[in-house]
Amino acid sequence: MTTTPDTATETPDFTATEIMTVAASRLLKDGTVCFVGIGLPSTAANLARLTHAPDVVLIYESGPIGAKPTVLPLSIGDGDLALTADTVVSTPEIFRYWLQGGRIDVGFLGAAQVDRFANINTTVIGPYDAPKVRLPGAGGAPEIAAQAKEVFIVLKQSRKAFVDKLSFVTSAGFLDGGDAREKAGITGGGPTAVITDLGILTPDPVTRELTLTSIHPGVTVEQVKEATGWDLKVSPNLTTTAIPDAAALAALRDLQARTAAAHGQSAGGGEG
Amino acid sequence: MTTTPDTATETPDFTATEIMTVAASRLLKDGTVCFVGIGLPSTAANLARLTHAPDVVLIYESGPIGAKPTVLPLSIGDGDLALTADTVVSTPEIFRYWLQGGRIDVGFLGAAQVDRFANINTTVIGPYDAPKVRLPGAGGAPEIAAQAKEVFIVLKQSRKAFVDKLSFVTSAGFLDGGDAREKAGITGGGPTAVITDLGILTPDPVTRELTLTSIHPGVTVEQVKEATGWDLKVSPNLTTTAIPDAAALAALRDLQARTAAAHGQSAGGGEG
Amino acid sequence: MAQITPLREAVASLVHDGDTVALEGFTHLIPHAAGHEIIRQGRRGLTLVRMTPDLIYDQLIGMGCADKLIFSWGGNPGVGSLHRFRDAVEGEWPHKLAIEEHSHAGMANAYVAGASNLPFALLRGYTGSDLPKVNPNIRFIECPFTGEKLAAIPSVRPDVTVIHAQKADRRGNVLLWGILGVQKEAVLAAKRSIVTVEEVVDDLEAPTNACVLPTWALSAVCPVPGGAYPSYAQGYSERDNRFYKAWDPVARSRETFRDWMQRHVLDTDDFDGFRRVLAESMKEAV
Amino acid sequence: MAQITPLREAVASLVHDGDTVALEGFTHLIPHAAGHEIIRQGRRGLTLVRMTPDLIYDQLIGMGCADKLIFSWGGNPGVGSLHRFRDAVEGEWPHKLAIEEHSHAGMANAYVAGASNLPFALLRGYTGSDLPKVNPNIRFIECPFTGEKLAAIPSVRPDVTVIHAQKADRRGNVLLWGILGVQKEAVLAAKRSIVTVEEVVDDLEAPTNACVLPTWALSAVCPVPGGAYPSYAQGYSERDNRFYKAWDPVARSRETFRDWMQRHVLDTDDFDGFRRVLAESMKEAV
Repeated sequence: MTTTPDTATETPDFTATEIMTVAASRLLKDGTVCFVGIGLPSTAANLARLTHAPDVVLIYESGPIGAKPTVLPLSIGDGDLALTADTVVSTPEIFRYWLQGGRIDVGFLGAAQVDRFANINTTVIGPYDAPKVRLPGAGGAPEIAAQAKEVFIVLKQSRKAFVDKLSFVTSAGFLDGGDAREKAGITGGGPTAVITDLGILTPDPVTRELTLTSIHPGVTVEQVKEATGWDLKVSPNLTTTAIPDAAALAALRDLQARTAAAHGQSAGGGEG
Repeated sequence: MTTTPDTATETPDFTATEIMTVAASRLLKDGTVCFVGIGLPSTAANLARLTHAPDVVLIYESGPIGAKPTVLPLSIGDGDLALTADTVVSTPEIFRYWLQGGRIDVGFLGAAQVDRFANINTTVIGPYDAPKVRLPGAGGAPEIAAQAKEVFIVLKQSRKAFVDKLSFVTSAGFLDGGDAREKAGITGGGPTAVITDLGILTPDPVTRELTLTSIHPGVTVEQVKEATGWDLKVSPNLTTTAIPDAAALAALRDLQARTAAAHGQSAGGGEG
Repeated sequence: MAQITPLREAVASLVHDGDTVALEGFTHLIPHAAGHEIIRQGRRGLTLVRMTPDLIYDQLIGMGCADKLIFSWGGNPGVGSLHRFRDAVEGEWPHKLAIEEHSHAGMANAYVAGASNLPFALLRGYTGSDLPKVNPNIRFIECPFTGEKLAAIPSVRPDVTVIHAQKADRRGNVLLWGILGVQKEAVLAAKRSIVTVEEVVDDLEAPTNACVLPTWALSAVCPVPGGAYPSYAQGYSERDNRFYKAWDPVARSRETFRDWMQRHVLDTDDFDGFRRVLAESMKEAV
Repeated sequence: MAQITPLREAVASLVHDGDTVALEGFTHLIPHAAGHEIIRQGRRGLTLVRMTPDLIYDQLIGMGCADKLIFSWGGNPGVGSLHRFRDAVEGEWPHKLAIEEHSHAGMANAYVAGASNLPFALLRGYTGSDLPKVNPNIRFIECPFTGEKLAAIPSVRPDVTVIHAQKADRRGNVLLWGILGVQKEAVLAAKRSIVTVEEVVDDLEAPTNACVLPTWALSAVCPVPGGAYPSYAQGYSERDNRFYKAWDPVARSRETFRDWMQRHVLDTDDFDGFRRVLAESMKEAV
């Protein structure tokens, strides 16, 4: 899928996945300590590192701290992560001293499904005991979602993924909205952005309901609503997402080409 | 102080400290995993390693596992311990995975004072809040005493050290005797020998009261009783401690000479 | 002292029907060869434990070795689903698989607690998640000092843990490096342990603070060069991403899975045999 | 990001009167230079924390910097007593010193709990010991699964932790090796941290799984070559056992102690100055 840039200037074409990745990467500030999920989050985080945020610190749950992979890892424990890291600690240490220890600025997560309060399901579709679809499970997400100072979620937008009611809340967003998250005793700030291939959704400061606050160029509000399983609120101050600049796009494509050459395919998403 | 061997054969002279050290070292079987206190225990354990027990595994609380020091460490964290070890882990790991984990065969401890049930005081003499003598404190001993499969205690015998009633129980022996230790929920087997410069005391299998079961050559039972702050029980099967063989004595003296040359004195006892 | 012994003998003597078994590895150093040997020897009724069950667990489950799985993320890393795992949960094939499901933080802490001989692990975890609703082994306790609510889960204490590592020396001391995952904790949490290694050397040449498992803390060390394949061993081999991708269509149907397992695992004698037959079938596929 | 800064400035800005301060080290890498700087700057009302308070704590206590000590073993390793510590406890000189006393296992776990942002540490400990009778911060809780009784103590969460290490790179990443003690945990448990280092280098050349403290987890890195003296830094210096022995007679009397501290610490500008004056006074003694 290719969207057309909404300006008449000479900008390069880009795919919806590309603008999603670049938009997600832009949110990551230089010097941020980021706990990185595999797949789209890892792509966006490494793109940030290779462009505007050279001092972003990438932590993977398998143990690398300060990983600077030359290609995108296909799994959470690729050797390149270890070889380029400042140090590699055990997985228990990652979860105990670094995540639970309160040292993570941004938890960068993917998801199978989200709801309007940015709660995440990666466990089952259908009843837990007799699931229609058994998904991989929680992985590190419940504690990343709870303990990182803020959380970015990146996933493609569709009615199957953006659902009115999750079969299972694997990882907490804002639970039932309002101050439910704080009342549950969760200390991390929670999701501040859900970045999709259509736009960016951010939680309303009071109700904490995800609201469309930025729309990608060439996408209509109707398209976004159509791809959402609830009646999506749209910000009165809706902006248009900046188009990916040429340097970011080039960096992303280089990274993916290097990755494809190294792995024999473009990177998928998985732990393991 | 030199005791005279009780045989007329040609044996080398030896001091009371030497027979104590050699007798203590003999108790350590080859292949045993030993958590070593500094000072007398460390001397005895390293002597065992250099003589009859080359595969004894020495663990120090500062982190070295499988230390094979060429000279006696003056403190619990000497560099030689690290350089000769199979690996060096953190102090928390030593206490969590290795001691509490149930992997220690023998805890080898010194003590300031013991009582008849082999309870140990290294905290205070006099009231805790207004002590007559403030001793260094517990160190690793409470959990070594409780969690090692068995415990050897080595200290010089005197009325000041072998007291009827401890001011403070820092580390549990058999508490009030009988099955008090087990009833308190302590899982390790407890002290099986107290080795002194006069003899060897072992707990009665039922009452768990320390009983003189071996006396060093040239020492009288009266001398031992005189050096004990309670009415010391003497085993009807009292044996005489074997005199140190020439090889062990030579090894001990070599070790101490190397240590003196390296440290500029003979090794004292201390953590730190 | 660990016995240095062939893998077949180690599995025969140390892994029993009904055991709780953890074959750990975090992408890196996954003990595939040992998993195959458990399948070959036909173990049944196992409770399998692993943070990240992947292809070798898909195979163990699909071959009916396991009655229960304790885990926190089950997938084919970089590819997608574990079809045999899903079929066991969704379709009860080859039989019902009980699951006990945690988060990574929970599992990692449960291994640490096991290695520390504690009956339970204490963590800030699971808050707001539905996992405690479906897993009665996730409970909450109060801090005796602050009153804060904290999660408690039972320690993991496997009967046997199996890992793959880079090197052992001739006494059976083992060195691993790179991504360490929870392997050390999994070994120390277990009653018995098997470590397959790339090679046995005279001297480990380990850095001072390296991850070394002393021989006396292990049951068996088994030389199996390449025994992590298609996973990798840092310094020895690369992950074979083609295999992970090729596994997806094999595992999608019960029939292709059974045929593949028969040819590649049941009909081969050992991991070398598996690698030979696999090379043949990959050539056929091209 | 850690600031690479002179020790004097780091202590001035990061260590405040009334703070809870841990200067950790386990024989190896004891931050003596930083302790001297705290004395020079006249800090008061500190709660000092350390598993093994030794000479530098004797000095801090004798100079009246501390109101409280949390510890598990206080002595002059290889020599005997800490006379200033004893005088504070036995004689309330220079003023009363409150003590909170643990075992090493307790303290080590309390640092781990602090680094893990848990309010308390859970361990099998203190059973049969009188320590729980004199320390109300040792409590017991029940396992929610087995009913077993386990010890609970509050986490150690210092305001500032100070350690000495071998190397930092120019960004302030720190590498230490050899006997590690609880230094990593003590740093990660603290709100702020100061690391004195032997040298600042272009590249740490750290093994993959080495103990590295990333710059962004530290407050200040201060180059102080030999800053662990009379303790040692593996690969850089040897422990000066003579100093430990010489300390005993100095610390026995209040007068000799005060005079020594005046000449060697208060009247010197920094650790280099201390080393120079010490060399002079040792020459005099011969």
